[in-house]
Amino acid sequence: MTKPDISVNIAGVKLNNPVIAASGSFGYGREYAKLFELKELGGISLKGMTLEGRNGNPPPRVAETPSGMLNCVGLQNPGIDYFLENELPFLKKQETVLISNIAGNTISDYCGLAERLSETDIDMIELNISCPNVKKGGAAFGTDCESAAGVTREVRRHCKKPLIVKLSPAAADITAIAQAVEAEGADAVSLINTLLGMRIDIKSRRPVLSNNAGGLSGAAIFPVALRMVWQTARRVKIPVIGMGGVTKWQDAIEMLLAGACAVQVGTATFGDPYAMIKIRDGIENYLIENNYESLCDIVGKVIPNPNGIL
Amino acid sequence: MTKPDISVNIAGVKLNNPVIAASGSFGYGREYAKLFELKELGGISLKGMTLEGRNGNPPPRVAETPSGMLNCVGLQNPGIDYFLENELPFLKKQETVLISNIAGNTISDYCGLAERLSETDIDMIELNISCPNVKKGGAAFGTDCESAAGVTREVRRHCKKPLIVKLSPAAADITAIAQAVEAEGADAVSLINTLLGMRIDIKSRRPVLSNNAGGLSGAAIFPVALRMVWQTARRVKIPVIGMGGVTKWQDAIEMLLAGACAVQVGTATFGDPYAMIKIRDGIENYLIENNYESLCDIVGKVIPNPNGIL
Amino acid sequence: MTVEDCVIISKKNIAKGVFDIWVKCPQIVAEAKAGQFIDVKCDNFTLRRPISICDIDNKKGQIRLVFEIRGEGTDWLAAKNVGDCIDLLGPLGNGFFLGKTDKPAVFVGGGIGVPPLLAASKPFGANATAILGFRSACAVILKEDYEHNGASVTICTDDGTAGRHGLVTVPLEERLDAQECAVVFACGPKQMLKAVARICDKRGVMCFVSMEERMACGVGACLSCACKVKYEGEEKYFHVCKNGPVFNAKTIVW
Amino acid sequence: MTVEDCVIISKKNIAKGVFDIWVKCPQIVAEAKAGQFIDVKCDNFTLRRPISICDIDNKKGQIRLVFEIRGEGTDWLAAKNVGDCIDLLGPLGNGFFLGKTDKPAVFVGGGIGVPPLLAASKPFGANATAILGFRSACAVILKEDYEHNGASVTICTDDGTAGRHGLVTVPLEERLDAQECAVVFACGPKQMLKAVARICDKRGVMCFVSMEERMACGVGACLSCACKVKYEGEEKYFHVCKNGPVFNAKTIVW
Ligand SMILES: Cc1cc2nc3c(=O)[nH]c(=O)nc-3n(C[C@H](O)[C@H](O)[C@H](O)COP(=O)(O)OP(=O)(O)OC[C@H]3O[C@@H](n4cnc5c(N)ncnc54)[C@H](O)[C@@H]3O)c2cc1C
Ligand SMILES: Cc1cc2nc3c(=O)[nH]c(=O)nc-3n(C[C@H](O)[C@H](O)[C@H](O)COP(=O)(O)OP(=O)(O)OC[C@H]3O[C@@H](n4cnc5c(N)ncnc54)[C@H](O)[C@@H]3O)c2cc1C
Ligand SMILES: Cc1cc2nc3c(=O)[nH]c(=O)nc-3n(C[C@H](O)[C@H](O)[C@H](O)COP(=O)(O)O)c2cc1C
Ligand SMILES: Cc1cc2nc3c(=O)[nH]c(=O)nc-3n(C[C@H](O)[C@H](O)[C@H](O)COP(=O)(O)O)c2cc1C
Ligand code: FES
Ligand code: FES
Repeated sequence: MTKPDISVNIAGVKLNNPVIAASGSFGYGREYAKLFELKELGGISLKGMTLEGRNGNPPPRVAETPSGMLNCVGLQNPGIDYFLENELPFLKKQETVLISNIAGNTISDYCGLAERLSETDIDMIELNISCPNVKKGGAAFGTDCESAAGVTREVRRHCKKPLIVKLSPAAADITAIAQAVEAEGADAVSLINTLLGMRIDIKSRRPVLSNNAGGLSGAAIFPVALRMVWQTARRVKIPVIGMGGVTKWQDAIEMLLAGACAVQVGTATFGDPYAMIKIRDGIENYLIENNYESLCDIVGKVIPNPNGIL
Repeated sequence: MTKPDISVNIAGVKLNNPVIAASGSFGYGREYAKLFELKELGGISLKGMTLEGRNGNPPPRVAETPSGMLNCVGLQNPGIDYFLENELPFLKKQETVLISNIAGNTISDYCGLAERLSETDIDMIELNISCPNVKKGGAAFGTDCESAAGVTREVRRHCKKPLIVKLSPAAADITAIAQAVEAEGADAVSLINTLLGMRIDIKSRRPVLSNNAGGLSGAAIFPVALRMVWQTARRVKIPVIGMGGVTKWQDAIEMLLAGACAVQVGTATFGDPYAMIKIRDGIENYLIENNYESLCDIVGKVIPNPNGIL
Repeated sequence: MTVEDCVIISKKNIAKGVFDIWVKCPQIVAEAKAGQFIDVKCDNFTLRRPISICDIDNKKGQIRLVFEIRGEGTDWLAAKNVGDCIDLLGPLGNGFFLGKTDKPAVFVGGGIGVPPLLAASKPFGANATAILGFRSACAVILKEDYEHNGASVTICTDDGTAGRHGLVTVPLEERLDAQECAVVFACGPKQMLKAVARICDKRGVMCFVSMEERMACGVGACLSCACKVKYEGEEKYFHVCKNGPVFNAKTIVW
Repeated sequence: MTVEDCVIISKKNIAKGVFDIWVKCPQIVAEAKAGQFIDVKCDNFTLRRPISICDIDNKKGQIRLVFEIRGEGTDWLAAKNVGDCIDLLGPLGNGFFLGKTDKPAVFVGGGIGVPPLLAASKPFGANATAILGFRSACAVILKEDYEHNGASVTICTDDGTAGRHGLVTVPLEERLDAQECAVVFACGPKQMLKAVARICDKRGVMCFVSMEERMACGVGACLSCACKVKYEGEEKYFHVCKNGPVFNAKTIVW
């Protein structure tokens, strides 16, 4: 039997497979390149980048939770100049799709980043309007339609690369945000970023995280992410990249059935650095076992109950 | 040493301890009464009640998720008449605080329920404006301030019992809803109800739940619940009852430190029917080991980082 | 009903993915009846897993559970060994209403629906006829156990590799048409139960079915395991864990 | 760096809640150096647990881990027995930069910070002085192991039940003031490390500290395990798993 086609085309960019490393979990790829070749991945969404370098929040920056974790890294990154000079050359050689995840305090920060990245070998830009761990920018842009539309509109004007907008689950209605950014020219949406959570150390009585609260990721949030992906995929015509708790290949299949054309995997990599490779192989096997030729045979093919609440 | 005082007073009602069975997980108490005496509990929030009996959603109504579960029971209940005649007499004898969780399609449904229950031996009323599993009413009232305030205002007029309003985590800002219902005379708020989630059966390609989506509960949501309880407790003066994923006594202590004066426990009971008893004992032991005299020594006593994001 | 820590006394792998265990649980045994079930706590899972009581040994204070690996929970259970402890909640639900055991009764089981009927067939001795359906010869289980209890057993397989080729419904109809039968007890896939119910209904034979539904509490508190039944002229959701798992087939809205 | 399934070869309970295990991991051993750590996958936990390499047996392809039960993950690990497999990611981080091992060196360990220094002390033989602090006599671990490697060992306890009464800092100052010392290696509670760093700084003695921070990836990708250091005149967050766990004490912003 011929192998099924697990490649996917998102806004004109071809990914060899639908499994992408989620921003912030994979750095700039160097570390995990010691364990496997990065071209095994469909793509890498790089650590959130800002114009100027950022130091991020003080430690502790992580806490474990049932089937999940909290983080408040706070967009630590060396800034675009350092990135272009010291990291991009390495990444270019990896033969995988490179997605720049960008963040800013102001719309002009975002535009500046998009403009400069447009002149580079980056394949796509992911507009992060959903980081819960920084006071300015981040999620502030992602929770109401007007701001989300506004930043997308401006960035679109400066961005010559395919533009993905990464959505926040904190929005009252994530599908409305998705529609708003689609209307402003986003080429795709990715969702979800983390949910805001907290843990308290009952010995010290202090929050475990330096920032008091942080972003909840991992398997715990999968059902919420899946629901949002499904809702969103039915409302927009642009591709939807699903993420949030994808840990096993079965989770990825659920996301694809719900309408995601690709998945991002973050937290699962911490427990198992090979999680993404296993997910990719599991997707391929599922297609083979069900005699499907390509991902098109499953993307969005969930059969909902017409009388269901959603 | 004298035992610490773990009783708590909510809006004039005294609970022997701060552990309450969450609505929907404990029915009308009869079943678990076979395992332990119900007076061991601080109170019971009874299964959501409507004026007329409701049949609820078709099966399947539950799905397991990592460290959690989804349900779409859909407020199945026999209606208030049946309850008053056949269930309340049994409950009255149990020497525990009885909280009626009420739901409706319209404001007048809620008012009718509150009015009738005001004439009974029910101790408190919990206004459920946060059920994600029904099309009308439920969460529709709980996600914007105006509706939440509106229904609280009207019910307050008809309700002679202490009134708890149960909040939905789907609100864009749960603290705003809390403040809105406080302003309309709510005596306490309880939070959180379930988050909306979904699972898909990858063999049948159908959603696991008949309703497509359902409410996510259990340990998975604890960090989100804790964050919301903490945020809310700092914004309102009325008591906050914390719930969402409380599974171990340590979780309850975190909730109390965050500002909850009591906790409700739902999903944990399914895995361990004695979970609430263990949580109660764990709270008592924590007080003893730390030489505290009463719950007042811990409620709201978390020490946040002043530079934190929240 | 009680929560009991139970030691696994014996364990056999009786077919591919199917395990047969005896566990020591004197408190549960003290109340247990054929047709009831227990709810197994599986480490690190939120929900317990319901498994029917297949057999009861009152003297030894043990119950027998026969289960198939269907997913993560049953996989966890299958990894437990003799000497390990499992936490069971039970007995749950109502057992079979056996009626007069000196009258002929037919037991119709399909696949993993075969074990829940075993204990019920015992008191009927030679009055029991067991019609047991499986996918294939390699999936046949408990044949000797039914025979040991005195039942005359007919095996059916989907692929004809053992016993009769085809569904259990054909031998059931033959049996009912040939001889008197006071009651039929059935457990298995919903489609099978529905067919059995229709066959019995046509002939005016009393029929009890053991239903399955996804559960959370297992005790009747959470209202998860809904099953639609006709009740006082209306269609209502009853609950498999509390009102069942055994229902009079006539009441079920299929 | 590799992910390896490792069999536990031996296991000892060397103090209350403290376990000493040797695991077979030839691939990790092939790269491992004193001062590095591995990250243990604990079933049903999202995050791995970092444990320092206490000793390395190149011939047998084994590493030694000494750990204390501090919470759920280490509790899970402590329940593993000889013959069980654990999944390790490693070796991670940078080892100690030992310098010239024919010069005198002092090793200052506090509590569960004692094991991570053991392998580093080995090549120093009799040039090593180990000053090891514990809560109490019953918590003293690895004294014989350090002595076996040739080090002269001073034990301190908080309650005076063994060795000297009080903190490790007093004997450290005495030692530094009495004899020459090329370098100090320290691991233990942050307050202890800070004090040790100050003592060394005052005397111009090179000091390396092994730091701890909560981790997610363990490899440098997620930027969780931040540690503030002075770098090119600025204060920056470096990462314990990648840039450490061993840092030149001078660079740390305490
Ligand atoms: C009253 C009753 C008696 C049963 N008796 C037996 C028996 O004797 N032997 C046996 O092998 N099986 C029996 N089952 C089915 C058994 O409960 C399921 O196979 C088991 O729950 C699957 O769990 P899992 O974790 O392996 O599968 P998963 O698919 O991973 O389970 C996911 C969730 O779905 C639930 N679920 C999945 N399948 C079923 C099912 N068929 N019925 C109810 N819940 C399900 C699980 O309990 C769990 O909550 C019985 C079910 C019921 C309701
Ligand atoms: C580089 C390094 C080397 C270490 N070497 C050793 C060693 O050799 N022996 C030993 O006993 N311990 C060592 N520790 C500490 C050990 O990692 C923690 O005790 C362990 O992670 C606690 O996990 P838990 O699940 O038992 O505790 P929990 O408190 O339940 O853990 C909750 C979360 O917090 C993290 N955490 C808790 N305490 C610490 C800590 N002190 N440092 C880092 N993360 C923590 C856990 O990893 C987990 O993610 C080391 C830590 C680091 C960073
Ligand atoms: C440690 C950590 C850092 C993250 N940093 C970023 C980031 O810089 N930009 C971003 O858009 N998302 C960031 N995220 C969110 C993830 O990309 C992803 O949306 C989220 O973790 C849910 O996916 P998961 O459950 O697979 O981890 C981060 C997540 C984690 C755990
Ligand atoms: C099966 C089930 C039924 C529920 N029914 C109700 C209900 O009728 N009314 C209500 O206010 N909340 C209901 N809830 C929500 C719980 O009361 C609680 O808010 C939620 O489950 C979070 O708590 P937990 O994680 O401890 O379960 C239900 C939850 C479950 C799991
Ligand atoms: S499982 Fe809770 S009512 Fe049946
Ligand atoms: S733990 Fe990920 S960078 Fe250190």
